Amino acid sequence: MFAKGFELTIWLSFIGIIGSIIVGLVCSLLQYFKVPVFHQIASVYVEVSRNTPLLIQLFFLYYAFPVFGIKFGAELCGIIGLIFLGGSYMAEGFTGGFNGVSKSQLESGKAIGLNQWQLARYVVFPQGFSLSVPAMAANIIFLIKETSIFTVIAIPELTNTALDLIGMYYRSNEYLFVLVIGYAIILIPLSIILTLLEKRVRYGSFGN
Amino acid sequence: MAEKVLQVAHLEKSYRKKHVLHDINFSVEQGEVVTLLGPSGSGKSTLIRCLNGLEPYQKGTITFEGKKIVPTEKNWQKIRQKIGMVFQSYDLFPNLTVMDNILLGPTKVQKQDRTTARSEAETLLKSVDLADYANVYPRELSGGQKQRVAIVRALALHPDFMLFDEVTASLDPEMVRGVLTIIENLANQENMTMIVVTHEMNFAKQIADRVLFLQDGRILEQTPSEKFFTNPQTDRAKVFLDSMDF
Amino acid sequence: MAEKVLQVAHLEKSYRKKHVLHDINFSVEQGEVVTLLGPSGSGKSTLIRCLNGLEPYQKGTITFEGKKIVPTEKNWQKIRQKIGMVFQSYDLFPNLTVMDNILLGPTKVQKQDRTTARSEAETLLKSVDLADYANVYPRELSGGQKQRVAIVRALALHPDFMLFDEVTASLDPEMVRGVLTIIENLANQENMTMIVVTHEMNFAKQIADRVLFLQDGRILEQTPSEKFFTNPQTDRAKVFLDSMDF
Amino acid sequence: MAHSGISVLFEGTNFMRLLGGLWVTVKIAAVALILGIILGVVLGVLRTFKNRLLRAVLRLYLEFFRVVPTVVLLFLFYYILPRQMNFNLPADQLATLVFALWVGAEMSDIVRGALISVPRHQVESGKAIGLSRLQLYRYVLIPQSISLELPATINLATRVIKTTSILLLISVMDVVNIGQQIIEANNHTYPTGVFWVYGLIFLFYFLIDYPLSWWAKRLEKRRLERTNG
Amino acid sequence: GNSKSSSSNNPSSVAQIKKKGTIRIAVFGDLPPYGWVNKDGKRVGYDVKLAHQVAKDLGVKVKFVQVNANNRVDALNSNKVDLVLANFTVTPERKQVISFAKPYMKVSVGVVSPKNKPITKVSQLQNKNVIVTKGTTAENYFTSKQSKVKLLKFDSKTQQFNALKNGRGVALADDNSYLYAWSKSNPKYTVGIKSIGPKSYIAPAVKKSNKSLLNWTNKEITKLTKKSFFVNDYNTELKPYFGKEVKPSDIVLPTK
Ligand SMILES: Nc1ncnc2c1ncn2[C@@H]1O[C@H](COP(=O)(O)OP(=O)(O)OP(=O)(O)O)[C@@H](O)[C@H]1O
Ligand SMILES: Nc1ncnc2c1ncn2[C@@H]1O[C@H](COP(=O)(O)OP(=O)(O)OP(=O)(O)O)[C@@H](O)[C@H]1O
Ligand SMILES: [Mg+2]
Ligand SMILES: [Mg+2]
Repeated sequence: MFAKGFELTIWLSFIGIIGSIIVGLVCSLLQYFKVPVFHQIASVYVEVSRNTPLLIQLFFLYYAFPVFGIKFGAELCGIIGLIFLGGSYMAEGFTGGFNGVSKSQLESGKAIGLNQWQLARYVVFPQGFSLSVPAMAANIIFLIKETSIFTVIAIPELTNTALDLIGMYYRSNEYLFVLVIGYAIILIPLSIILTLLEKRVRYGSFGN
Repeated sequence: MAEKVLQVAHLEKSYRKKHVLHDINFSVEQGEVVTLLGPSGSGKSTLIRCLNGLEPYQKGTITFEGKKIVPTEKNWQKIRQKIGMVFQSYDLFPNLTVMDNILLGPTKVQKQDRTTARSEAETLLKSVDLADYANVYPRELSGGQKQRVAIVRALALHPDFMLFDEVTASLDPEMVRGVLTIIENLANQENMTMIVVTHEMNFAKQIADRVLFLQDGRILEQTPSEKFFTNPQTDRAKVFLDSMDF
Repeated sequence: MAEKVLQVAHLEKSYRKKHVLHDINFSVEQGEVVTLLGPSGSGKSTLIRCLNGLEPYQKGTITFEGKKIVPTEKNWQKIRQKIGMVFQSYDLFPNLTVMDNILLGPTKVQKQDRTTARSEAETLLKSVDLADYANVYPRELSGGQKQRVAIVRALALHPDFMLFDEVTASLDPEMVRGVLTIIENLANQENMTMIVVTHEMNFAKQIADRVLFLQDGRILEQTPSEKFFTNPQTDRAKVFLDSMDF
Repeated sequence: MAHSGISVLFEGTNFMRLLGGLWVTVKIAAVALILGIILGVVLGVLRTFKNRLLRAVLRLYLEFFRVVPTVVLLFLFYYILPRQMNFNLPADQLATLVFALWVGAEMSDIVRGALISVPRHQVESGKAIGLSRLQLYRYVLIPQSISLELPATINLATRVIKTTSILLLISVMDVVNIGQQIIEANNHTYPTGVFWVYGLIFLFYFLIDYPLSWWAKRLEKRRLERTNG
Repeated sequence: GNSKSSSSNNPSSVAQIKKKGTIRIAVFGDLPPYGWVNKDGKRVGYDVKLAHQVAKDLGVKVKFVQVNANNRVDALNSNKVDLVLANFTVTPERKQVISFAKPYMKVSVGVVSPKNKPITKVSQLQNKNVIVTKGTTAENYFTSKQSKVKLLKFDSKTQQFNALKNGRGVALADDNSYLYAWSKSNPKYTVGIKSIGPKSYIAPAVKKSNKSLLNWTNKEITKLTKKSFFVNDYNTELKPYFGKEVKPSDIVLPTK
């Protein structure tokens, strides 16, 4: 049972993270290029999503939406919820990266005649992405941990499985221990990989 | 009379509430080298940045090669290919190699053929003694080397006009000379039209045809170089020159 | 023979694998002004930082006022009250006013009485023409003003010895003179013992009793000032001096 | 259908009860933040010391609270502490404790990050005028790091407030739990009540967190303007 | 706390409870009509009424601790509560970890489903989603006896009933007694399977080592049964919520 929960946690996190990166990227691009109307929509979305708990977002999706005839399966709800939440975090990360590109870099770009698109393509995006890697790493870990909240909509991921087993067999210590180990197995190696990546990216383009 | 490449008339510029340029009027002729001198905060950088469209200005006109510039970002973008600019902070793109830094403008903006552009870039790099550094990233260069690449990057677009803003100010003293020599060559041998902001008085003396002396955002005097350094027209300029050597 | 305030013997220093100071030997007498010259990266800053315990060194000894320094952080902390140091980056504490910057050392470290310390600080501020700036925060000062406050902050501890590391390197040219004048007064009128690192050759000429010329972490020559500037002993120093004016 | 739904909020004492639940939520978050921040500042300072063992231990503490999801932390403390350590607390105090320890861990990282990003030459100028290590922290490092820490701390606060929503899992009578009671008690009279109750809770969280996020962003922007300008 | 002497090591002994003047009782908060919170914010229901009576007879105040089905055991073992009165079904597995007093109610697992797609036989459930709450006898029954049925497992009663209304499963399995009540207030649903699996009993539960409270509770249940407390409780708390198909004898144990 734990193996299944483990697999499901990884799988849902994976889709959620990929989706969040895509949504985040789209939002930050809409904001960067100030696409009329859409960039305001993106800003509202980011604020709503960042300032409300995933748990309530999920309750809404899972329990309240069907009252109006909109119904998704539990896993789909989980993924939508995670992407809804993660998208805004990723968007903030990318936007932070883009804004972090120094003014003097933008000016040297302009000085050699780059237009707005070229400036974005050759200067802002490559440098901004590297700058946003630390934020992205933090977000990835954050999102994986947030999948533990899926337990409230009956998705049998790690936490749900552990709580279920505790409810049936009453061996809390053992199951909780396995649960912590489960998250450690996913997150510790990931955290190490991301730290290394972060270092490489930083030295790669900005080391002096 | 030689052709006027650049004319500035009644230029006024404020940052929010701070008025930093007052009624600036001057022009630059083909092949002329103008140096902009003045105390810190007098508006030299601001003026030179206005000439490249990096700062919006509130009043006045800039005429480049006979055409009055309508100051939209689009227009400026075209003009910037003809007016090269090099800054104090050698801002090479850290994510690109030296060669890619140089080729970005010619190939992406001017759509030049990549092989021709490259061979030309190599010639330019050789002329600044950096032939071996084409495939290196900026972080591996010294400050003086970076600044020379920045100059090459601007020249690769074949500008008609160059703007230099204190390009040696953040270099180690021993690195300064190499960079200045290159600008000196451009001025004296290639006859490039240019405006140079500098604090190196000896250098200014050697390359300038004319000196514009700025103080508190106003042009206090416009004097031919020989005359300015021996006999400045205003007392303020005299004090300024005195303070420049201990 | 005058008393030796500082003696450095067989000093060796590496940053991880990079050996930057090799067998450094010299001494400074009471009231003597030593200037440290040398190309960028030759180890001037490293050496001067070792003398204040800001960098650990691997071998050799430093003797200050007759006592060999046992290089623990605790010992250095005491000695630093007697050896004042001013850096290139005018590092006032941005969270404190000018007066509080100056008083921090005397009142917190030396536990001097606050009113006496304050009145003395006022005298010092007046001597550098900043009497009106006591209650201002550093961000409101110009670079030259900041650097003068930094000097006052070091002097407020009544050091026996001062170290100056390129204190004018990041100043606007017009600001340089004010700062140098203060150091010159300290040297010539107050007879402060000091080691000065600078790139301003004219200034070095005027204050130095002796020049130490560093190259690649070694002392290439130690020459009395008059002799060094007219007739340096080594070729490398000659080249160096030549490169310093355009 | 919807017209009747919203009145579930005003039936009986429902609205007041939700507000009461919100108060429990806010109280837990606030107390946890205060305790956690104090803890975090101390640990953050300790983490800048050179002592390797100390640093390793504190790092381990941080990583544990980072890696384990808060839900799991709550269960760990809820189930295991009382039995293994004979240490028992009511659910809301326990939640406060867990959150405070978690805040302490996150805060220690924020404080450490801010301390080590105070420019090195500030430390050196401090040393050069003879400041001891304690004085260096007291007069130079801590005051200067505050503007850097503040936005991150506010953001942490918004996260803590959001995370209180999971307290229902350990039976704390927080706003979400009371919401569930109300939904259940009224479910036949107000079939769409679930929408309105969760909607109101959603709004509550947004109303608390949004101003905080906004404040953090503004502080951060000002700080950047000051350092660049 | 530190080590205490072995007699006071049991904080839930009758003596300790009387000394503290409060008994901590675990109840449900979202399970009408057994343990729930009404619109005035008051805890009410069949179990809650029993809890008040128990406290009264002990001569102490009552402090309610709201639990979900899956943390009833741990609430006892982690010393969060002294007594569980949360519709706790007696099972052999549970008996190993806690102690049950004499039962005060009987139940078995029932299955509720929409009237328009009623489930009347267990075989209809094969490979379908059935909603349960974690840690209930219904979950246990289906997990061990009906492995072909897919279970959706929730933490609380609110969540499970909402899930059924949202059509997340074809049916919901739980103790039949709540299903009767729930289906009365949700007339679109019917308890199509009234009883599957073994008949079982609901009883108060205490910590395994807590002999003192166990004995007391046993006596209390016997006494209350004799006094027809449970029939009264049924009539005031349950009857209004049940349909006509339920009789007191389906729920309350006979007075012996
Ligand atoms: N972005 C800005 N916003 C507001 N004021 C500015 C800005 N940039 C410059 N200024 C002000 O405009 C005035 C002119 O500045 P400018 O940088 O043009 O002087 P400068 O002559 O180049 O000085 P320096 O020799 O120090 O480079 C100064 O008072 C400066 O404070
Ligand atoms: N923290 C450090 N880690 C490693 N190497 C260093 C460090 N600081 C300085 N170095 C190296 O030590 C050598 C001496 O540096 P130092 O700063 O002392 O030179 P300097 O003479 O003061 O130069 P400048 O005139 O540029 O200030 C250089 O090669 C430098 O790269
Ligand atoms: Mg300037
Ligand atoms: Mg140096």
